[in-house]
Amino acid sequence: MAQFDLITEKMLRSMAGRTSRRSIIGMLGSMLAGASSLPLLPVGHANAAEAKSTDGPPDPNSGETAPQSTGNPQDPGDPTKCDYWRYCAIDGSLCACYGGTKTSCPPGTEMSPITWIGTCRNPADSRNYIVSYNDCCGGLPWGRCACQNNQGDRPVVRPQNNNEVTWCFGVQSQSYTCTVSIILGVAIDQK
Amino acid sequence: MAQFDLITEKMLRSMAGRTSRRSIIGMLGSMLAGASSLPLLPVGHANAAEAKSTDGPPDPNSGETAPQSTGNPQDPGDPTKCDYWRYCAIDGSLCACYGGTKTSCPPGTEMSPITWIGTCRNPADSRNYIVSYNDCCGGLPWGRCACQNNQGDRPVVRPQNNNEVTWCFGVQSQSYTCTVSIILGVAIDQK
Amino acid sequence: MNKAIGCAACASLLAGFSTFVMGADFPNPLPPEAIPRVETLPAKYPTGWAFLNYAGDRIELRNVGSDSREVKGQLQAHDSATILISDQRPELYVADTVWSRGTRGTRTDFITIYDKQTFNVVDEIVLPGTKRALITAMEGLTTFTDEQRMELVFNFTPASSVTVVDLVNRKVLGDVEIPGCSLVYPSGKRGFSTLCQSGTLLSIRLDEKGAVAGRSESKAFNPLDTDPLFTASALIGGIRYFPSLHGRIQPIDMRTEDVKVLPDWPLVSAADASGNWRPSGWQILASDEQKLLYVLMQADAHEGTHKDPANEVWVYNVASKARLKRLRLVRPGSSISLTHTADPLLLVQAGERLDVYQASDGSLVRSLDLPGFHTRMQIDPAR
Amino acid sequence: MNKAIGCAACASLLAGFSTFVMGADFPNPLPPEAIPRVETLPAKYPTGWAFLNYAGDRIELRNVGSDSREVKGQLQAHDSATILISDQRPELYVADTVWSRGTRGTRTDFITIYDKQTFNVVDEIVLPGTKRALITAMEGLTTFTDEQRMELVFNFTPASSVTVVDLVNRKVLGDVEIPGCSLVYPSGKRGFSTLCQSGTLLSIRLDEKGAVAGRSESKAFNPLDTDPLFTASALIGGIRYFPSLHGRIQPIDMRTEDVKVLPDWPLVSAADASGNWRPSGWQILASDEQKLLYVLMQADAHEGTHKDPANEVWVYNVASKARLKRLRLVRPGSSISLTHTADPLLLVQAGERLDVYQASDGSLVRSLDLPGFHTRMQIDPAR
Repeated sequence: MAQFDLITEKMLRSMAGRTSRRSIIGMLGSMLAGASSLPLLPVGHANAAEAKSTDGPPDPNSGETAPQSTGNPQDPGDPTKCDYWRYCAIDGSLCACYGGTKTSCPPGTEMSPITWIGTCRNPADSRNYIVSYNDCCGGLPWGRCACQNNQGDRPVVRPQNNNEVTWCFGVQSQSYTCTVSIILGVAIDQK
Repeated sequence: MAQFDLITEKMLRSMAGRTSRRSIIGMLGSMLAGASSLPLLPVGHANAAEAKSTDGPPDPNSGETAPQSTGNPQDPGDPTKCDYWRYCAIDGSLCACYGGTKTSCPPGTEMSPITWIGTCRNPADSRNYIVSYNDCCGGLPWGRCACQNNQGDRPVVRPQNNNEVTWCFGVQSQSYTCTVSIILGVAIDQK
Repeated sequence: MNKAIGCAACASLLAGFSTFVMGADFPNPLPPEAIPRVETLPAKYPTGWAFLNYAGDRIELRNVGSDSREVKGQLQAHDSATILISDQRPELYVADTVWSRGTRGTRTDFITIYDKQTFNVVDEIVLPGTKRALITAMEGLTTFTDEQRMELVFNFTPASSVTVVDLVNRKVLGDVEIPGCSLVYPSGKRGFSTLCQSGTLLSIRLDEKGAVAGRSESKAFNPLDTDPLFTASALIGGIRYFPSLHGRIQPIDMRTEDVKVLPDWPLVSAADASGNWRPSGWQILASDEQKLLYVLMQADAHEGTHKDPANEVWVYNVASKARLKRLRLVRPGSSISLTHTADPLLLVQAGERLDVYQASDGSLVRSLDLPGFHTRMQIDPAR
Repeated sequence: MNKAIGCAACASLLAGFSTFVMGADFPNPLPPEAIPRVETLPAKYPTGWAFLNYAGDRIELRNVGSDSREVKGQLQAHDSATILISDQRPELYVADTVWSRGTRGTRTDFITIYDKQTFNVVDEIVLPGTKRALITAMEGLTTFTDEQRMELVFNFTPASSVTVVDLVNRKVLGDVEIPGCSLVYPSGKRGFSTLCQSGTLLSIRLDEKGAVAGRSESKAFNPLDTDPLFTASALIGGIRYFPSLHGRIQPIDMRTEDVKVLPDWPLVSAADASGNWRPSGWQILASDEQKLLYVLMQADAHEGTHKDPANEVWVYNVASKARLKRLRLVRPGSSISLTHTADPLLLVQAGERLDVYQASDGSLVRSLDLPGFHTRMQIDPAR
């Protein structure tokens, strides 16, 4: 584990440090090569197509949060819904429902630089993407937009592939608030 | 208020001290005489008759807590339901749903000796009873059996008749858990 | 195992197929995404935003003015927490109480100072004596005075007092005893008024050090035995309007130290008397920039219904004391507020919904969910 | 006002009437009631009681063995809290984590010692280093060893270690580093085993001071890449049984320091292979006094379904490795446990329900509500 953590940590630290993404993907690639726990099958429940449209005003009396969209046809789906494709391995609350976005933390929270990794298939371009699930920490959690997707999740014996761990390390408070999903690149064996 | 609190406090302290109930009711009587905020009307929504029976086993798949009963025909109703007659002025959670009873606190909590007072009509004997609503404190609150009955509740300017105040005084923790209802006696002008 | 091999097989098949698809629609993959980022908020919040205080357990900043209906951010709260929103400084002030072990252990009362844009904690002011009133979050528990230089915190142990806090230098200045009185409403340039059990209003003038500089008490005007005032109020042109349980409205002029209790008037006309209409709910009334008064009204009211959700909102011109409109709600509401704009939105908390109406014509614009909400709400639209 | 008079009138009328009624039915009023009282629990809990751990946020002691379906009491919990129930001492041990300001401020990890009968806090042991693993409450985060004289707490920072706590003298004895390994399972007389990323099992023997007295590592047997073991297990006659994601069962003999990894065997026979049955859920298996093994099984399982609720419980004789029964659940379940009696009840957490079945024939006895529950449950029946 120590070794894997070193890689994960170094990778995300360096990412935070704006260094070459290539090298990161490279590192990941080698790491992933060793971990065939990453599924190459389409993510059945991540069929984001329906959850997409924002055309027309929502029913004024619906009580629902209006459908959101990424605005990018190659990144289809609603970032406030569990079935958005890149959430295929999120077990937790979606930051997009707490004042953050699919990739950013809500105001007043802190994003953990250490995290765990999943692979999700993008239904639009049929590519498998390596996704970093970063927890936002120190805010107020209360179960809004709670998702339980476990694509590629593995028992905690391999923590970097486990979504039950509170990934709030290297931050002021280790109290979990919500989770974002950041695309790191395409799974190496698909390039 | 100072005066009222003195009475309330002294009364309940002395009650806790097992002194003569008469004197307590007496004190209350004089106190209540001055406070015509105590309703003498029947408690419409405290019709406990239906909520009573425990005959027959509940539906095994109901998911409901089985109906409870006081076992006393003169004290009809289900102490785990908001419409039990003596809860006519409870705004809070019922201790009978947390491991306590209609008159006792759940394990691990502490009952506040200082409290507020209501008057509820018992549909079985048509008497108006003076009820002391004691908060249990220092435990775990989470909204099970939350009731909002406001018979005789008054704005906090008269705190001893207000059910929004956390009545956790003279206890180790002032954190609210749930509320019990203790009969102090019959409203003086009904004896 | 067999299964794993099976997967590998279909995976390679898929790979072959998907290569073709990729080429066709999206030649390039999505690029790697930005480094970790935390959202920030505008220095001046849009008028369509509002703070929703979930009974002091949780505070949510929500965009109620757009169909996106987004949550913009949240502030933690623990027990009867109240929020004050400054328009003098880029700060928010949350008065709260925690215990060192959750619901037990050492109690700490404190004001957290948040940055309005980042929601980061700027500072904290601990309130001495663990005496802050633990009462369901509502008006009168805390207030600004002295042009937001001071915050006043109501204490209840059950003895009553007020803690005076200097928000500029972030320190506690002292306490003012107010035996037999409850809650704080700003009055005069620097001071407050409080409602007393004797039916009077006690007004306290403070000096710049937060010490009592003057004290005056009104004649008794609040009939607690027969028809007490609610403690919720609406401010119109410096005059504070309190409704009574049976439907009077009581204006009090708090603009100067010389606080004046003005003549009351009825919300319900003789013509409507038969309907037994009374004010009822939690945050029971509101006012807008047009100096109109909005009151939650409940038909067939009787003893014990004064905190029930109400079916209608009645709109008054306080100058003419005339009712201008009756707005019927799509579902009974408990708390109301108005956005601070020329053409305001009427916000109505109704069970697990926040219904947003056009105040002008009472039409429902949208309805937001309040998941898991089962207590009382205090609504604070952005200024 | 008029209304008030009206009331007074009808009140006196009623008074007249009710006097008659009283005389008729109940000549005497209900007596004044007892002085303030707090409930206590029996020294030995009935076997029909169980602790329900709501993902470490809240712990509830519930009577699941009777149609009263009562809540008997609750213990507060904050973050990934786990409970150990002693049958050597009248105590409960809850390992928990709090922050001085709710979700921020100074972090404290601690074990609260509760009296089993009063639920009062007897004592508290603070765990140093703020390193306790914050992982959804589950088996392996804490355990007893040394006949309940010691508690072991798994730490994750993300470096792995185990804190050894003396529960008798209520003090921390020290830490054991377990790099690359996770969770703690009691093994031998005084020690533990832990699952390592290399696929091995590391076993640590402790001396009476909690220091490492011996250390042995198994050969690699846990294929993390292809078919890893779940971390949930069931204990039968000192042998611990771990299911794998694809449906093997792996027995490990942890009775002595000389821990033995025994041959695995399949839960799914060739005949059933087509159904793609796999273990799935959270607290995924249980055992009873008859040495039967109960496993939550899910049809049409595939990648990512290993924590989904399962439709059936399959019952095995671990001696013969034969499946004895298939129990169909009234609704898919995520966590199961068995009461500790000759004729046990099968407890199944299924969404916001706790379904109680007769283990012998799989008939539903009752179903309890779990209001507001939306995460994962750990069930601990009373012993």
